[in-house]
Amino acid sequence: MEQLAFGVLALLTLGAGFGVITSRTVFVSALWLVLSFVGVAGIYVLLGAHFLAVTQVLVYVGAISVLVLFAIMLTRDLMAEEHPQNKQWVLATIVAGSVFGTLATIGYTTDWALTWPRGAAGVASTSTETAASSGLGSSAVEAIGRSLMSEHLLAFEVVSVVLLVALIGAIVIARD
Amino acid sequence: MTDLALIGPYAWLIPTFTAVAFLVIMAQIWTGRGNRSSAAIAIAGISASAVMGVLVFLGVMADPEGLSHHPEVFSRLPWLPMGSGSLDFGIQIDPLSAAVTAMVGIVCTMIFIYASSYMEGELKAYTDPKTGAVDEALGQQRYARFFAYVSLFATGMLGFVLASNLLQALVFWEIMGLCSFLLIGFWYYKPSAAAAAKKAFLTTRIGDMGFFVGIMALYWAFGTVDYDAMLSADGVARLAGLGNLPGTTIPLVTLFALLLFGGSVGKSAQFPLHVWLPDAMEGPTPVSAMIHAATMVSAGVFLIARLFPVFAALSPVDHPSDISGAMFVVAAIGAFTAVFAASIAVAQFDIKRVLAYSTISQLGYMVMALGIGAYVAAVFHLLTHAFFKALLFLGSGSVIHGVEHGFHHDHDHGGGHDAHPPVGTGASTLDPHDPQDMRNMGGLASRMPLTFSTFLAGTLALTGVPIFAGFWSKDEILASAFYKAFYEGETGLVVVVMPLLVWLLGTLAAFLTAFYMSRQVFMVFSGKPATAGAEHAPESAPRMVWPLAFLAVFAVFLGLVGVPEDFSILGLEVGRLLGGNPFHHFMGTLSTGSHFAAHPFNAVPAALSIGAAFSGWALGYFLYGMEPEQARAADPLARLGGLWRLLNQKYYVDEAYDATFIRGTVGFAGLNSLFDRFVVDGLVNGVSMVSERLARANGWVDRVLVDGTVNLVAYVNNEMSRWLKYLQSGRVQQYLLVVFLGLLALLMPLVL
Amino acid sequence: MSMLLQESSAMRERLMHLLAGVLPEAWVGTGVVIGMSLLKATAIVLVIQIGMLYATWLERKLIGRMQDRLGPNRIGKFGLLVPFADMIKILTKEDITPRDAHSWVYNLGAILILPPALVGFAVVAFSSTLIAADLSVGLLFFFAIASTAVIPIFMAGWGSRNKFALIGAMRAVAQIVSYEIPQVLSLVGVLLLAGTLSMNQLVGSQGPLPAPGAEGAVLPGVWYIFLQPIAFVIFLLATTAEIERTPFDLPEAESEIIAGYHTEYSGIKFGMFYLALYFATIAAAAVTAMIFLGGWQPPVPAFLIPESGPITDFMYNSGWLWMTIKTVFLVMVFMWFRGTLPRLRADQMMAFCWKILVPLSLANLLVTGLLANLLAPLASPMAYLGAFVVANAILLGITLWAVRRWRERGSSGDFVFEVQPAAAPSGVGGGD
Amino acid sequence: MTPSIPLWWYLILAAGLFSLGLYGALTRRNAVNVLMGIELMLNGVNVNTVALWRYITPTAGSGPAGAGFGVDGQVFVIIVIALAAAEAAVGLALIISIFRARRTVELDDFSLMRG
Repeated sequence: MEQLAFGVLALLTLGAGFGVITSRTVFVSALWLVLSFVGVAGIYVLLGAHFLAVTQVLVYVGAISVLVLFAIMLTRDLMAEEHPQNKQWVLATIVAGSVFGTLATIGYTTDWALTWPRGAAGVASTSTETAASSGLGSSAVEAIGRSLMSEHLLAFEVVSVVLLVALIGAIVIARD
Repeated sequence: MTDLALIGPYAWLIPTFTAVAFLVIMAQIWTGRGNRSSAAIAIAGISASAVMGVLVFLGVMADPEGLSHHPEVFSRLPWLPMGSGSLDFGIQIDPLSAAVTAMVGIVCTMIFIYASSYMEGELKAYTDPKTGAVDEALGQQRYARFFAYVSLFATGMLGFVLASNLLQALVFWEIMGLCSFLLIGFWYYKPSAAAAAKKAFLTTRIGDMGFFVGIMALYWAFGTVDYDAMLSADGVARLAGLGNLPGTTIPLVTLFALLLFGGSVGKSAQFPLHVWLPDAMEGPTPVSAMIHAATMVSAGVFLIARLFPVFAALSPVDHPSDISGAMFVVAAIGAFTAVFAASIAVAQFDIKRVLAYSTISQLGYMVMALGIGAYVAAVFHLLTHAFFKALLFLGSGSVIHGVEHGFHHDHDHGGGHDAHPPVGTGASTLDPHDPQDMRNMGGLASRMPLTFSTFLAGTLALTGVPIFAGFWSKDEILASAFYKAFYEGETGLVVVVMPLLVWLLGTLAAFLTAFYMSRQVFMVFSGKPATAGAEHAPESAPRMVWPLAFLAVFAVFLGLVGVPEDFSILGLEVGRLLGGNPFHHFMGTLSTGSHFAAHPFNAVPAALSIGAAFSGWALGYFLYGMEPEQARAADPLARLGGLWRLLNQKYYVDEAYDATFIRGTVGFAGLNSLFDRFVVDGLVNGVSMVSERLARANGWVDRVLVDGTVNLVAYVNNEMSRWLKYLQSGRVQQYLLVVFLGLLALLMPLVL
Repeated sequence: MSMLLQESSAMRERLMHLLAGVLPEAWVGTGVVIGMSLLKATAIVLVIQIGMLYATWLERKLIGRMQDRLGPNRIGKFGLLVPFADMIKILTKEDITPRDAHSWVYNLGAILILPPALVGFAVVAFSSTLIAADLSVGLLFFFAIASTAVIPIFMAGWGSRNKFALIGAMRAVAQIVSYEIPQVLSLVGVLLLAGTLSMNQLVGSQGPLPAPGAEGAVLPGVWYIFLQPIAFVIFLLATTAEIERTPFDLPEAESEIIAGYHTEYSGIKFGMFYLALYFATIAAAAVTAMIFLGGWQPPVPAFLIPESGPITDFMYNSGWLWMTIKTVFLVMVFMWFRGTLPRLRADQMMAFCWKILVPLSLANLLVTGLLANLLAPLASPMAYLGAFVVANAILLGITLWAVRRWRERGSSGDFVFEVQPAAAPSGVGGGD
Repeated sequence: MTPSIPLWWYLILAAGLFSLGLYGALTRRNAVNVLMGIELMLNGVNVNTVALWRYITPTAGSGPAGAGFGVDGQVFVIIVIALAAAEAAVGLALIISIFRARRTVELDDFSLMRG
């Protein structure tokens, strides 16, 4: 069952990603992008990070894609199809391909010190009961909130400031 | 009696009041609305401080010994956190600081009130002496500025007295230095005033350098400059245990003490550095009064008194008054200064100058008293002297005021009175319009009765005529010197000869004091007026006279708090009234816990000093009182010839300094310039000539070899860059590509 | 439908037997899960479908009455069959795809417009037991889904290759993205008080009856509309904008841009948008009811509910009834808006969002946070109520005062809705 | 949920996303497209993070006891997402302003810095 779900989602994600980089129309590739975002959200669900999934949808699908689409609307003559790739696409294919090869090999050959499925202390059974009291599944919201407000407070604050700066900066830059 | 626990926590207000006054007046000036009200503000500030000071003083009376032993430090706040502890900013309250604070408060209040009337000349439109341009407002601004300065001055003194550690003390000490500079040079458009200000500043600066170095040395050696850490019994013990200066037999503590003493030598104008004080007369008279009586010069003595345990560190605790090396120096300088200055005062004509030298000699008195360990007597004299010297200065100011008005009244030649006061040189050459020259006065007793009576009271006090304040304090100093010399069992040069010396010189100084003061009184007040100015001199305004009267009361009666218990009837009476020798009881304990035994009264020194005083008066009357007119016309002492000139020219000290230091510096500079011109320049030229030759040689090398190489390099670069420039395409994506190529180069080894 | 969900366990058994015959062992579990989800979904969609049909009918009736008309009254009694007639009409229309349109995007847009509106219902609790998926992030989930609605709109606008469609899409997206901010911000206050994101817990926290799995009655135990009136108003307005209903229906402003992003659509594709609009309306109404009007909670104070007995049972089982009533009421409120309020100008719409709603919701959040902290010790509903009502009243007062000041200064007249014949397309003067 | 999926599946998926994004960022002419590529790369990284958290350090950030599942991985990803949002906003703003100035978003035309 899970393999099935993963297969579908992986196919969705990667296929959409492929669409992003190949489609001749910017708008369409933006749509592909949205699709692959959704796929990633699904992957998060598989990994038991429901809150992340929701966030992914909210932020990437709901916000970033909209930004992208707006940018397209504001910068393109709309239906224009152009030759999407520039001259260095051959070299790029090699580089990207070998990066993928490297990462994949590393990911596959490395003997990861897995604590799950073998299960670390207290993690062995990840049924919904234990999950309810933990950072797993959809009940992670509270845990995440506490963590953000306690041990990751600094990062939290810094990111907030960065967001504020980006907000103001974007307005200043884009204002004519 | 107020309770110190109640009043103490608010003691920080004492310097704050005046500081606030200063700030307010400054604000007035900046906003251009300084005027009479400024004086009111200043007076309000200082009188508030005075009231607080008196309250604190009363509070201290509850338990003087205890407080002397363990001074209370109120409103500590960490100020300079350094290394181990932090240097706290605190208000230290013990009998010494309390008494001096009260004195300063009262005297300064009087001076301020006096000044508010005395300085009114400033209120007139200000005419620039050089350009003659008239500024309506500036006069008022200057009037306000004066009171701002004096307020700050008072702040400095009060803060200094109440400071709880040396560094804090130094801060306020320097504030005082600044203010003295500003005030002495208040009429900066008078070259003499400007010069005097500079002189005062620089001279005291020499002493301050010693003071500052002393503080740093103390901190280095001792780790703290907090009074209560430094002056407590064990603190002093540690100081004494510091050992000797490496390679010498001089104990470190003695060295520190002497360095710190340098500060007081500067501030209270002891012998080598006394020269600034007489010139400080260039400032407005109230300022002179402040500097001489209440603040500046007392600060120096106060410093020694405050640090007395350090000076006495090497003498046994039960005998804090034994003379240590440091104290020996102090005593010597003090004694010398006392006689030295007194002798100069004898031959001065400028009324204020006489008083100035008298101040110096009185300070010498205090210093030498401290030097022989007569701590109580010294402080006692410090207090009494502050009152009657302030009285005398204000009195002289009132006299000058009057005489000047007399001149104006006689024939109105322009200018305000003190706005352009003629320079009181006091030189033997007589300027018939100098309102400060005693030879232009005379017969003022009838014309300025109040001034006369108060001035007389001050003089009697100063000359140590019995019953008057000065007598008791001065006599106590002489008495304790005498007692040390003959009754305390120790032997040895330092311990016996020094007190003896001090006693003899002190008596001599007392005689001289009586003489020159009587001379002054007779020259100024007796006989017929010498000039029109004296002829028409009116009595001063009440706001100037009443402070005199007030101070006169103190000048007369303050001494009674220090009457020796076993002094004949009076002492017993006072003792019965105030309980023993109240001042001695009040001041007699040190922060080390050691107590000064009050010496039993001895008739010999008392008789001698009384004798000296009266003989001084007698001589004065004989020379000047019989027919003052011709005494004014030709000073009888002039018959002394050379000695007279020597005294009149103040032993040519200034000239000596001029000849040695200043000329010396100039001459040295000239020498240097010669050296420059011939030796250095010669060298330089030679070098340049040689290097020119070399350069010619180099030139050839340059042209052929170096340039060749350079051009070659340039050429190579050029050719290379012609090819390499294609690498920088300005295409972000290309760069990114390269970046990831590099990344791959790093990652590949991991997989392969 | 309630049957369907409540007996879902029995259903699962039956389904498993049924599948066991067809599928290999390994896949049965999967099949059951998928099957059950499908069944649930179908059930929901059916109900919503019917609800939607009669929502259209209701809207016509209401608007008709408001405009002194009878509204539909021919087909069937009270025109009850009109919706079906419409459906038939729409289905039988020709299905056009413009020649220059980007056919994929164009058609996909029409299809994808539905899911965002529908999926939201997954977390809607029709009663304490009647909820498809009681996610503990339910609320967030709802808004995440709702926020994806902009994508199909964009697709429609861009795909149909029509200036008006594009402009409509841009407007719609700008509006939706902007109004999401006050919408969510106004909720944060409520979440602060409720301390949960799960719909059921949220509802349970504001009524006499506890939510299943929640121990005891949870504070504050009052409908949040009383605790957060200002938040409610903000949320209602923002939601109206989110679902592009009047007065925020600029994207379809027929007098300016024909029909906005679905100008080019006809037949069932247009029907899709039509459906989506009403689905969104109902969903919004349902969520609003759950957040602010205490969802399936009976509108009776706790002390009126006895320990046991028929009344209690009724109260516990009649959640769906209350929920339906409240939802319908809110739907009618939306329609009432449409019947009365004129359409805003684009700039007014934006200014209203950014210059009034956002600051106000931030202020409300601040106040709520402060109060929630201060009142934490005294944990009685009444205390909460009093304090919050007062606070909100003050806040409202300040806001109105500020708005008036701005109007007087005219510094930001752009969100002052005075009559502007030139620009106000509906020709009706605005009332603020 | 029983872990029937080996970790490396996720890792390879992440690698794929990353490489696709990289290719896009490297080759697309349109600046907006490049930005999309970067977003894809970020997503790849996020997937990687979450997977590794889930499989290797699931208990990280679950409080002192270390019992139950932690949230560190998720928190990191959330932070990354926030940064991605900021980056997208600024980047697109830049693109728009550049477009205003140059009437183009072709990266190849932005080569003022060519040597």
